[in-house]
Amino acid sequence: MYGLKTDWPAEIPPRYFTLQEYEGSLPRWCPGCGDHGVLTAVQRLCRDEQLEPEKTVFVSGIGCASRFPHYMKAYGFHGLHGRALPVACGIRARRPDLHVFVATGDGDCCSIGAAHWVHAVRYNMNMVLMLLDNNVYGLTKNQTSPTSLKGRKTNTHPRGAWLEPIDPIQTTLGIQNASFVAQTVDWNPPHVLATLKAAHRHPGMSFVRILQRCPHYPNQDFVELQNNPAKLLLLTHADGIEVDDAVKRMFKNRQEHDPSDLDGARRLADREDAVPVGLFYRNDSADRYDRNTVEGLATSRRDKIAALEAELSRYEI
Amino acid sequence: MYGLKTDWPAEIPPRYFTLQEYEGSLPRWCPGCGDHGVLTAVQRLCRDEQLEPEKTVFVSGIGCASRFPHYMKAYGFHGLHGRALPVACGIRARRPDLHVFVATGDGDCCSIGAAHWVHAVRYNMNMVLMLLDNNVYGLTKNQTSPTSLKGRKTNTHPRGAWLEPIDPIQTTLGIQNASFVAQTVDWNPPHVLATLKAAHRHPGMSFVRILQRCPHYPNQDFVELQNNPAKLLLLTHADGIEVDDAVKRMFKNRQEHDPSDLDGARRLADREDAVPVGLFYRNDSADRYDRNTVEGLATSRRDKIAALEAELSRYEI
Amino acid sequence: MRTQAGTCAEAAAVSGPGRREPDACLRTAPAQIVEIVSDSGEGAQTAGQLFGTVCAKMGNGVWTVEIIPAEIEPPARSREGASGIRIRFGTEPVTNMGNKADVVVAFNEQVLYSRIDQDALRPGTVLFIDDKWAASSDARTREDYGKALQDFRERGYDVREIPIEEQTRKHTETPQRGKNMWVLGLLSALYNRDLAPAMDEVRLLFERRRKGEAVIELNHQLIRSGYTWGMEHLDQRFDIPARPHRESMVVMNGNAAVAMGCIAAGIEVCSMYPITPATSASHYMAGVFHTAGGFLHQAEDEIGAIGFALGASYAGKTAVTITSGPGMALKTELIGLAVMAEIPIVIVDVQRGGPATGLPTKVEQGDLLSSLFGQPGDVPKVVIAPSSIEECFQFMITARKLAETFRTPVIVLTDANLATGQTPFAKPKASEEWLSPPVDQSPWKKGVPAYAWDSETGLSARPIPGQPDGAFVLTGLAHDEHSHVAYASAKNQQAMRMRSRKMAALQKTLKPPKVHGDEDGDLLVVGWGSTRGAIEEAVDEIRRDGQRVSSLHIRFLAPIEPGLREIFGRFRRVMTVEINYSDELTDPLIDADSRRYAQLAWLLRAHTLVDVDCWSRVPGQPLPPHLIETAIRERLEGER
Amino acid sequence: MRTQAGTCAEAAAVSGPGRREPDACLRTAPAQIVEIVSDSGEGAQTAGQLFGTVCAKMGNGVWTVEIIPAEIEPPARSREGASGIRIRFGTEPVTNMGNKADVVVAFNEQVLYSRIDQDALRPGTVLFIDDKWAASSDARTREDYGKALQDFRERGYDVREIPIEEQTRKHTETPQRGKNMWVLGLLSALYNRDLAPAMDEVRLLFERRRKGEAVIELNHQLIRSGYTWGMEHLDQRFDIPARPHRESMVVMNGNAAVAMGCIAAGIEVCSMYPITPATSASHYMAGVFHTAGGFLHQAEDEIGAIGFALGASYAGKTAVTITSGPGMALKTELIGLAVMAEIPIVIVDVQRGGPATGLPTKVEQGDLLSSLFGQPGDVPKVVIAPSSIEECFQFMITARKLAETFRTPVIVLTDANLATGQTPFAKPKASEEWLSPPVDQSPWKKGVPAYAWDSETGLSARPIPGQPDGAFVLTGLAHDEHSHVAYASAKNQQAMRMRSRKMAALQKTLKPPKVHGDEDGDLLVVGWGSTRGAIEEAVDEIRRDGQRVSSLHIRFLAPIEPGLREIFGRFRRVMTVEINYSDELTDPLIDADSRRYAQLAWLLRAHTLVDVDCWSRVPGQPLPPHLIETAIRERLEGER
Ligand SMILES: Cc1ncc(C[n+]2csc(CCOP(=O)(O)OP(=O)(O)O)c2C)c(N)n1
Ligand SMILES: Cc1ncc(C[n+]2csc(CCOP(=O)(O)OP(=O)(O)O)c2C)c(N)n1
Ligand code: SF4
Ligand code: SF4
Ligand SMILES: [Mg+2]
Ligand SMILES: [Mg+2]
Repeated sequence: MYGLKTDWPAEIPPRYFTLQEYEGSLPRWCPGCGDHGVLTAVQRLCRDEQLEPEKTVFVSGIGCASRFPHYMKAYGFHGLHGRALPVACGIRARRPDLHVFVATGDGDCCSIGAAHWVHAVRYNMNMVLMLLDNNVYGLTKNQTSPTSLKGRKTNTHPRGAWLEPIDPIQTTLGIQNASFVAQTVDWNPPHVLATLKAAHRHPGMSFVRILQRCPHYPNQDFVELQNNPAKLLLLTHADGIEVDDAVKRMFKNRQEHDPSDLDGARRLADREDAVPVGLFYRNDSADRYDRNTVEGLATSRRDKIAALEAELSRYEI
Repeated sequence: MYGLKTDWPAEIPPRYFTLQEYEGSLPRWCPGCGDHGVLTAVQRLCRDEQLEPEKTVFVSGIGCASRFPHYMKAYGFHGLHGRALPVACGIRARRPDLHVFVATGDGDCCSIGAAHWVHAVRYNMNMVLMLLDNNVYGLTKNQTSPTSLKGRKTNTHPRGAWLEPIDPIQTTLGIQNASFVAQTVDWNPPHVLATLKAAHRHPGMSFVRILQRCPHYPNQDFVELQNNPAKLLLLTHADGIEVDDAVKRMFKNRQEHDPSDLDGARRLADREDAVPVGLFYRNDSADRYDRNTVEGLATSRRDKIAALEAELSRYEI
Repeated sequence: MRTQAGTCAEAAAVSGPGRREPDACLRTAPAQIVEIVSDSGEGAQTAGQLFGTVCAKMGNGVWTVEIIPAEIEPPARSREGASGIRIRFGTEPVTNMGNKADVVVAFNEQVLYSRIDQDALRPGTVLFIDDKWAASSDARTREDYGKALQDFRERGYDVREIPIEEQTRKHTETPQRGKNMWVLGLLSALYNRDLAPAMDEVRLLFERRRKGEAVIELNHQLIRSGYTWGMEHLDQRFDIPARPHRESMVVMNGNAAVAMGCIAAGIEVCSMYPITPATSASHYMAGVFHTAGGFLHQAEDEIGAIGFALGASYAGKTAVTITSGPGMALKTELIGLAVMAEIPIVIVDVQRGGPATGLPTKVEQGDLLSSLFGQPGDVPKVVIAPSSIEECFQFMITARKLAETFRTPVIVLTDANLATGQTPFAKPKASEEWLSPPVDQSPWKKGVPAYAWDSETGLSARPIPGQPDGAFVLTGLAHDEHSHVAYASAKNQQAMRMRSRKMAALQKTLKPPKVHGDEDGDLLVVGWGSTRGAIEEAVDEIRRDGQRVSSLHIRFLAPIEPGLREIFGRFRRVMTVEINYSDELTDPLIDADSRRYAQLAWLLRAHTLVDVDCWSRVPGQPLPPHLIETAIRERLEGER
Repeated sequence: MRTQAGTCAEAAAVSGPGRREPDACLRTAPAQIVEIVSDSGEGAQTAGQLFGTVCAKMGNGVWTVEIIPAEIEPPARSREGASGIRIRFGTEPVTNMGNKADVVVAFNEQVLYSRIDQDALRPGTVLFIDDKWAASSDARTREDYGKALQDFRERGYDVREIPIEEQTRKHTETPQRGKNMWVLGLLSALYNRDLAPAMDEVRLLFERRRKGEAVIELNHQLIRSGYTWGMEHLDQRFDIPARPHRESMVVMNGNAAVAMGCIAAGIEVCSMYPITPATSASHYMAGVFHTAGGFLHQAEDEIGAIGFALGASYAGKTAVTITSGPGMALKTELIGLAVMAEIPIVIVDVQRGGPATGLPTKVEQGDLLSSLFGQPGDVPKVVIAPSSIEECFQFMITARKLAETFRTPVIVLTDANLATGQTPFAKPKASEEWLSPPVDQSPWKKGVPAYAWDSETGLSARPIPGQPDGAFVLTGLAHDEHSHVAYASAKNQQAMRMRSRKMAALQKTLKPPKVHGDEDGDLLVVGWGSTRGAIEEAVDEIRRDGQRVSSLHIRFLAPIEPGLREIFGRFRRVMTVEINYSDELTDPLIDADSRRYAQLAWLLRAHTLVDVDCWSRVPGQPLPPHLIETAIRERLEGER
């Protein structure tokens, strides 16, 4: 369909979107920041899926990760810290024609935005949530985040974070209507792309946690993970994230995991010896609130007036 | 030790607290409201454990359930909708001598208070959280709550709630540092008491969900549960909630469940055929933030001044 | 019958000067205030609403206001449990709940006390009270009742014991559910109303509640019974002349009017979190919004509610969020974003008693300054306040239009008084022009930035997702006209100027408000919101004595209506009357330096530099005209 | 050396009128403004702070302010990436960042452009720039550099290319980490400073950073090298006479001062959520608070942060929460509760550019009205604003005391200017009296209610959990003195009166503020917060011309300081100068009716009814004295 001659006679010229057409302003993340790679993967995804830029919306909160929308050429809503999800749900509610992506950070989503996180997962509206989890507050310069490892020294815990981190995957799996829960690592671009592709195609809220390097406030754990990929455990399954053999070979350790097995997913999330990468859980039949929110979308102006008149008449004396 | 003669010579008279000494103002809940029974159980608990009323604090948000503190004779903090937990944590932080109880509702805790819920569970500070879950917004008169059953007709969803309810037990089990997760039903007073007793004795945050009848906006499910106790499944274990045989006999169905088995706890929470009652999970060795928050508590005034002087000197020129 | 109704002469005292006497005991009165009070669940409100509707239908002016207990299921025979209704009706339109009751029907003596506590009665108020308690099997009850009756008489009420339950029991085993209808019949006799319309309304009501013919028949019987008893026993009856309407009328409360206004405005998303006293608006919408192509979202909290609404609005769908004070507090930060990023949104604040949880079911006008200034930074936005239930409807249409034209949040301040009061008004004629336009999906003009601010007015059109070539990234950071993050000093100054300028542009389209009364005089009383009816009534009363008092009501609070300084200049003194807190100069420690003013007074002082005085109270109920009157008279005395 | 430093005569032009000339090229100057700008990570700030400290130590007045890029790791050689510091120092105390720079040391030409964009230079500014770029292997860089130099000369800067990197490289392989020390040496030569104190400071600093002797020695070498080079090549050097301090001095920024003030006040809990520009205060506390018996809680969000603080306070522990605008917005509802339930708490708002996310790292004074009026309902509370870094420290002690005495929240408004500025002040003498008292656990007096409001002042003592017989249930509902939920009208009015009365009681203890300058005149300039130094400097400048201008600085915004009306009455005109938005009367559509005033002006207009004018700007940086001066002069001209 694409690559047609320019003298093609149809009225509406077929549009083919190149990678460049998804490029917004110049990314201002630090050199080596994992966000760069995710951005590229998302631009690829848009190109591969040929998402119309005007029908694609990137929503974010505040943080390094939340700068994401600025670097895409698409509609964007760079809102307030922690509030990306309600906004995204509101956008989605009455615009089923739009592709909605949410870029959020571990502070943005799991700390200040935690109530919306719980509820957006439950609403399960069709959108992709990218949790760019660098285990730290980047933008505000190195404070503890809920995913910071215990003992990590930060500006608010110079003697080390007190508590074990929250596990965004496990927490999400505990929420009703969670329908797509996956994990990937920014330093494996093909796996990021494959994961986001599956997320985009999933009908419902796809929760994708991306372990994201922050070289400016580095997380020793991620560095080790990168140096010693043996700790990564690729989840494979016919219903899982589709990756080619080249990608598979990047992972020494692989495990077959049926994404319909919630219980198994939770056990995987609990594993301390390995960092699973891939699809933990998928359920295409979970309730989807966006099926409800579109109610009455097609109501004509005439019908609206008729409804108003009917209501007024009910109160007529 | 108690019941001593009144002419006992000791300087500090031993105090024995009767049930009446925990009774605050007259409860204003509807007749038949499940909150009444929980109140009685808590007063019993205080009496049984001889908690000094002045060392006991009840914290709540807003809602019918949140009226709780008013009906106890103890210190109380009836704060804002959804904000009981941060306040309770703040109280606990520097007052390890106080017994802290939180009374909250399904809206208060799981909807508007969800972010604090997630984080207070993770902080795991020593306190008892009583989630009085009536599956509805009572005080504001019959709106859908996050735990309202799908299809339930409420004032905000007159054609029935759209979504499957959130499961407070499962969600809590998904949160890092969850250390005591139990469920009971208001209409079994001895089990409520036994559960709260175990909760009170647990070192850390005890999350107790109490299925609570709201006869004013009745939940058909609870009525059925009451009529047909066969759906209730009593969790038993040597490390679980200690109940005597009389209570045990109230439950047709019982299951041995080791509260250290998190995985099993999650499977139990997922069961649709039964409503487990008892202790899902306990972990006495989870991180406890209140071990950190007391840091420096004993610092003398002199040491405080010395510290200030040391700091000022560091900035001296 | 144990008691005798009063004599004609006594009753006449109740009615004020009657105009004609069609039958021996029938006097004409211009207006009446009737209350029915009962235990919760005895249906006083239903009977009262029906009575009010009948009066309205006949062409009377009517204002009804519900008396709602604080608890969900309060104990029977308790002051806290009083549940009921006040119906004020008269020949002229009625705009407020009025002063003391002329007639009260009480189902027991305890609930009546709650009305006494609220200062709702006066010496001479006719009190119909169920006599059943005198024969109670419980000695304590008999005693309480007896003592209370004596007390009532000492207070000067015109007490008439009547057999409400006894008569009701003749028709039903469960008088608790029938007494209200019997009382409706009694009131129909007392006020000389035809029974037919009441019968019709009852039929309608029970049909709507899906009750069968048997229930309807029973209720009809009860009404007839009350009526017959009344015609036989009442020694004084009243005629309140009505003026049949020339146009169709509707009757509803302010929350229903707001909700219907949302529908009329073509608003597509209402995003809310339950909170008294705003929730009933959402309840109403939950039932019908979808028939008008709308969707009601109950969010996880108020932050989520406005976030969702802003998302919908950004995506081109007009949206409203409805809440009350505590909810407004939570929305603070996102209101700031909406102003910064110029996202249209309508925010309805049904004000209740504050601060904090305050008096959740009661009226206050305490959110004016927080609406104007609540958000950190410079946050210009539109704030309007309807002054009647009809305006609750109309202002929603205006608000939606303003929000979109000026690309701004519009806060609509109503209150618990408007929310629960009911009054008839001309049935609006639905118009397609009121509806928001369909979402524009045509290509955006290339090169036009997302904020192409008109340098004079600050106005700009906004691209909607789906519009090719319109893509932009909305941001709450300081930004230039392309919505690019901008750190340069001049850009920040310019963007703030553009947002502020919109308010000036809107203000220039407004007309100065109209003075009620003479255009000049000794005192101008200024109000806003739900108090208009009561203020104007008080002012009219004083003007009758020839005093040079006028009033002014302000509907646009931000931008503020033009010309105020000029109007104020024509009066020797200006004061506001508000339902919020202010210090009184006569209080200890309070002087000109330490006094904290009522909220509108504050605003007007800064704006006009006129020494605007204020009289404000926070009684947790509407200000009755007579209290306002007293306050104004005191100010006038003080003048001399 | 490729370039020649300027002549003595040229340099003299830089210095202003010198007083004595100890050596040929040494001139005396009363004050200087020096900037060092570099790529991020090149250590300009460290060098500048060290230089500032040395100057302060010698007895100069000093104000340093950091230049911070918006991005975390901005690209090298970019305007956006400019990172640096301004040091203003002089014989007299220095209270603000001043006007244009006298000397700028730039590590490359691009970062210098960012200072030009910020209007930081003037014709004649001496510009030392690293000459390494002229020899860059990259043709484009060479060209950019060459063009820029020409441009700089055309702009009238006194450009001197110097071999910063070349010289540094003689001592280290990684000049990026050494250039700053070399420059410190150069500045020591330029300003005739002894090297010893700089050497000591460097040692201290690196020891604190746990660096070894080798590092220290290298840095010492670099300083010596820069110094020697300077002494050999500079044709003009300056002496800024210092006045040795008679007392011990400390030097710190406003955030450190706030944090140390918390410690001095004996505050036990600091509960926060990270937000620029407030966070550095918490960073500081995180490191040391426990040594003073305090605990720093990083909450899940700002609501949780203030909730935690309120819980701690309720339990008897004094608490503070520190945030900035967006965080204040989120705390709105709980601030209302704190007022309603009278919970002492100190809230520090380090104001930044708004609204919404705004300009997160930049200064604004935009949160005054939202602090006063942000919460729905009537929410009287104390709002104070320190006007210097020293006051940042002192006001924390005051705030804690006021919070507990008046059982109220106290909002302390500082801003990004105070937060990041550094200046020396007399070392406070720690006092046990500053500390909060120990938690009272003795039995509560039976029969005394939890809110035993003194009818005159509204004051009452509070029971603390643990006190036998003190048990009460704090509530955000309307309540009586026993903290029992109260629905009666009179109770609500009374409780509101008591809460309001506390403000009057506090106001009565305050003294009218002192006028800076004559007690009467043509114009009074009123300010609040961080602008005091700049305003007074501007006013002094104008007064030197004999103009009748004075200024007044307000520290208590609520309750407002007494006597303002009287003071204003002594001036023909009054205006405020503020860093927030206001419409200008000369703008299109803006007139007296539509104008939106600056925030303090607004407050003062309502309070005093004086036609208080305003000049305010939102440049995202402090207002330099010369801009204020121009604005004042314009107002004075307009007068005539
Ligand atoms: C209400 C509010 N509170 C705090 C902030 C300050 N703030 C900005 S980003 C951020 C955290 C960023 O961390 P994260 O979400 O993990 O994103 P990252 O920068 O690491 O990508 C904070 C606390 C804010 N902008 N708004
Ligand atoms: C900020 C805020 N939003 C909304 C409300 C109104 N409100 C009071 S209680 C409540 C919900 C009560 O439900 P739940 O927590 O389940 O308690 P229940 O009454 O059922 O015991 C709501 C929405 C409020 N008081 N404050
Ligand atoms: S601070 Fe960390 S997360 Fe932020 S841009 Fe730099 S590397 Fe990325
Ligand atoms: S409404 Fe329900 S929850 Fe509330 S008091 Fe009544 S029965 Fe209990
Ligand atoms: Mg992060
Ligand atoms: Mg509930």
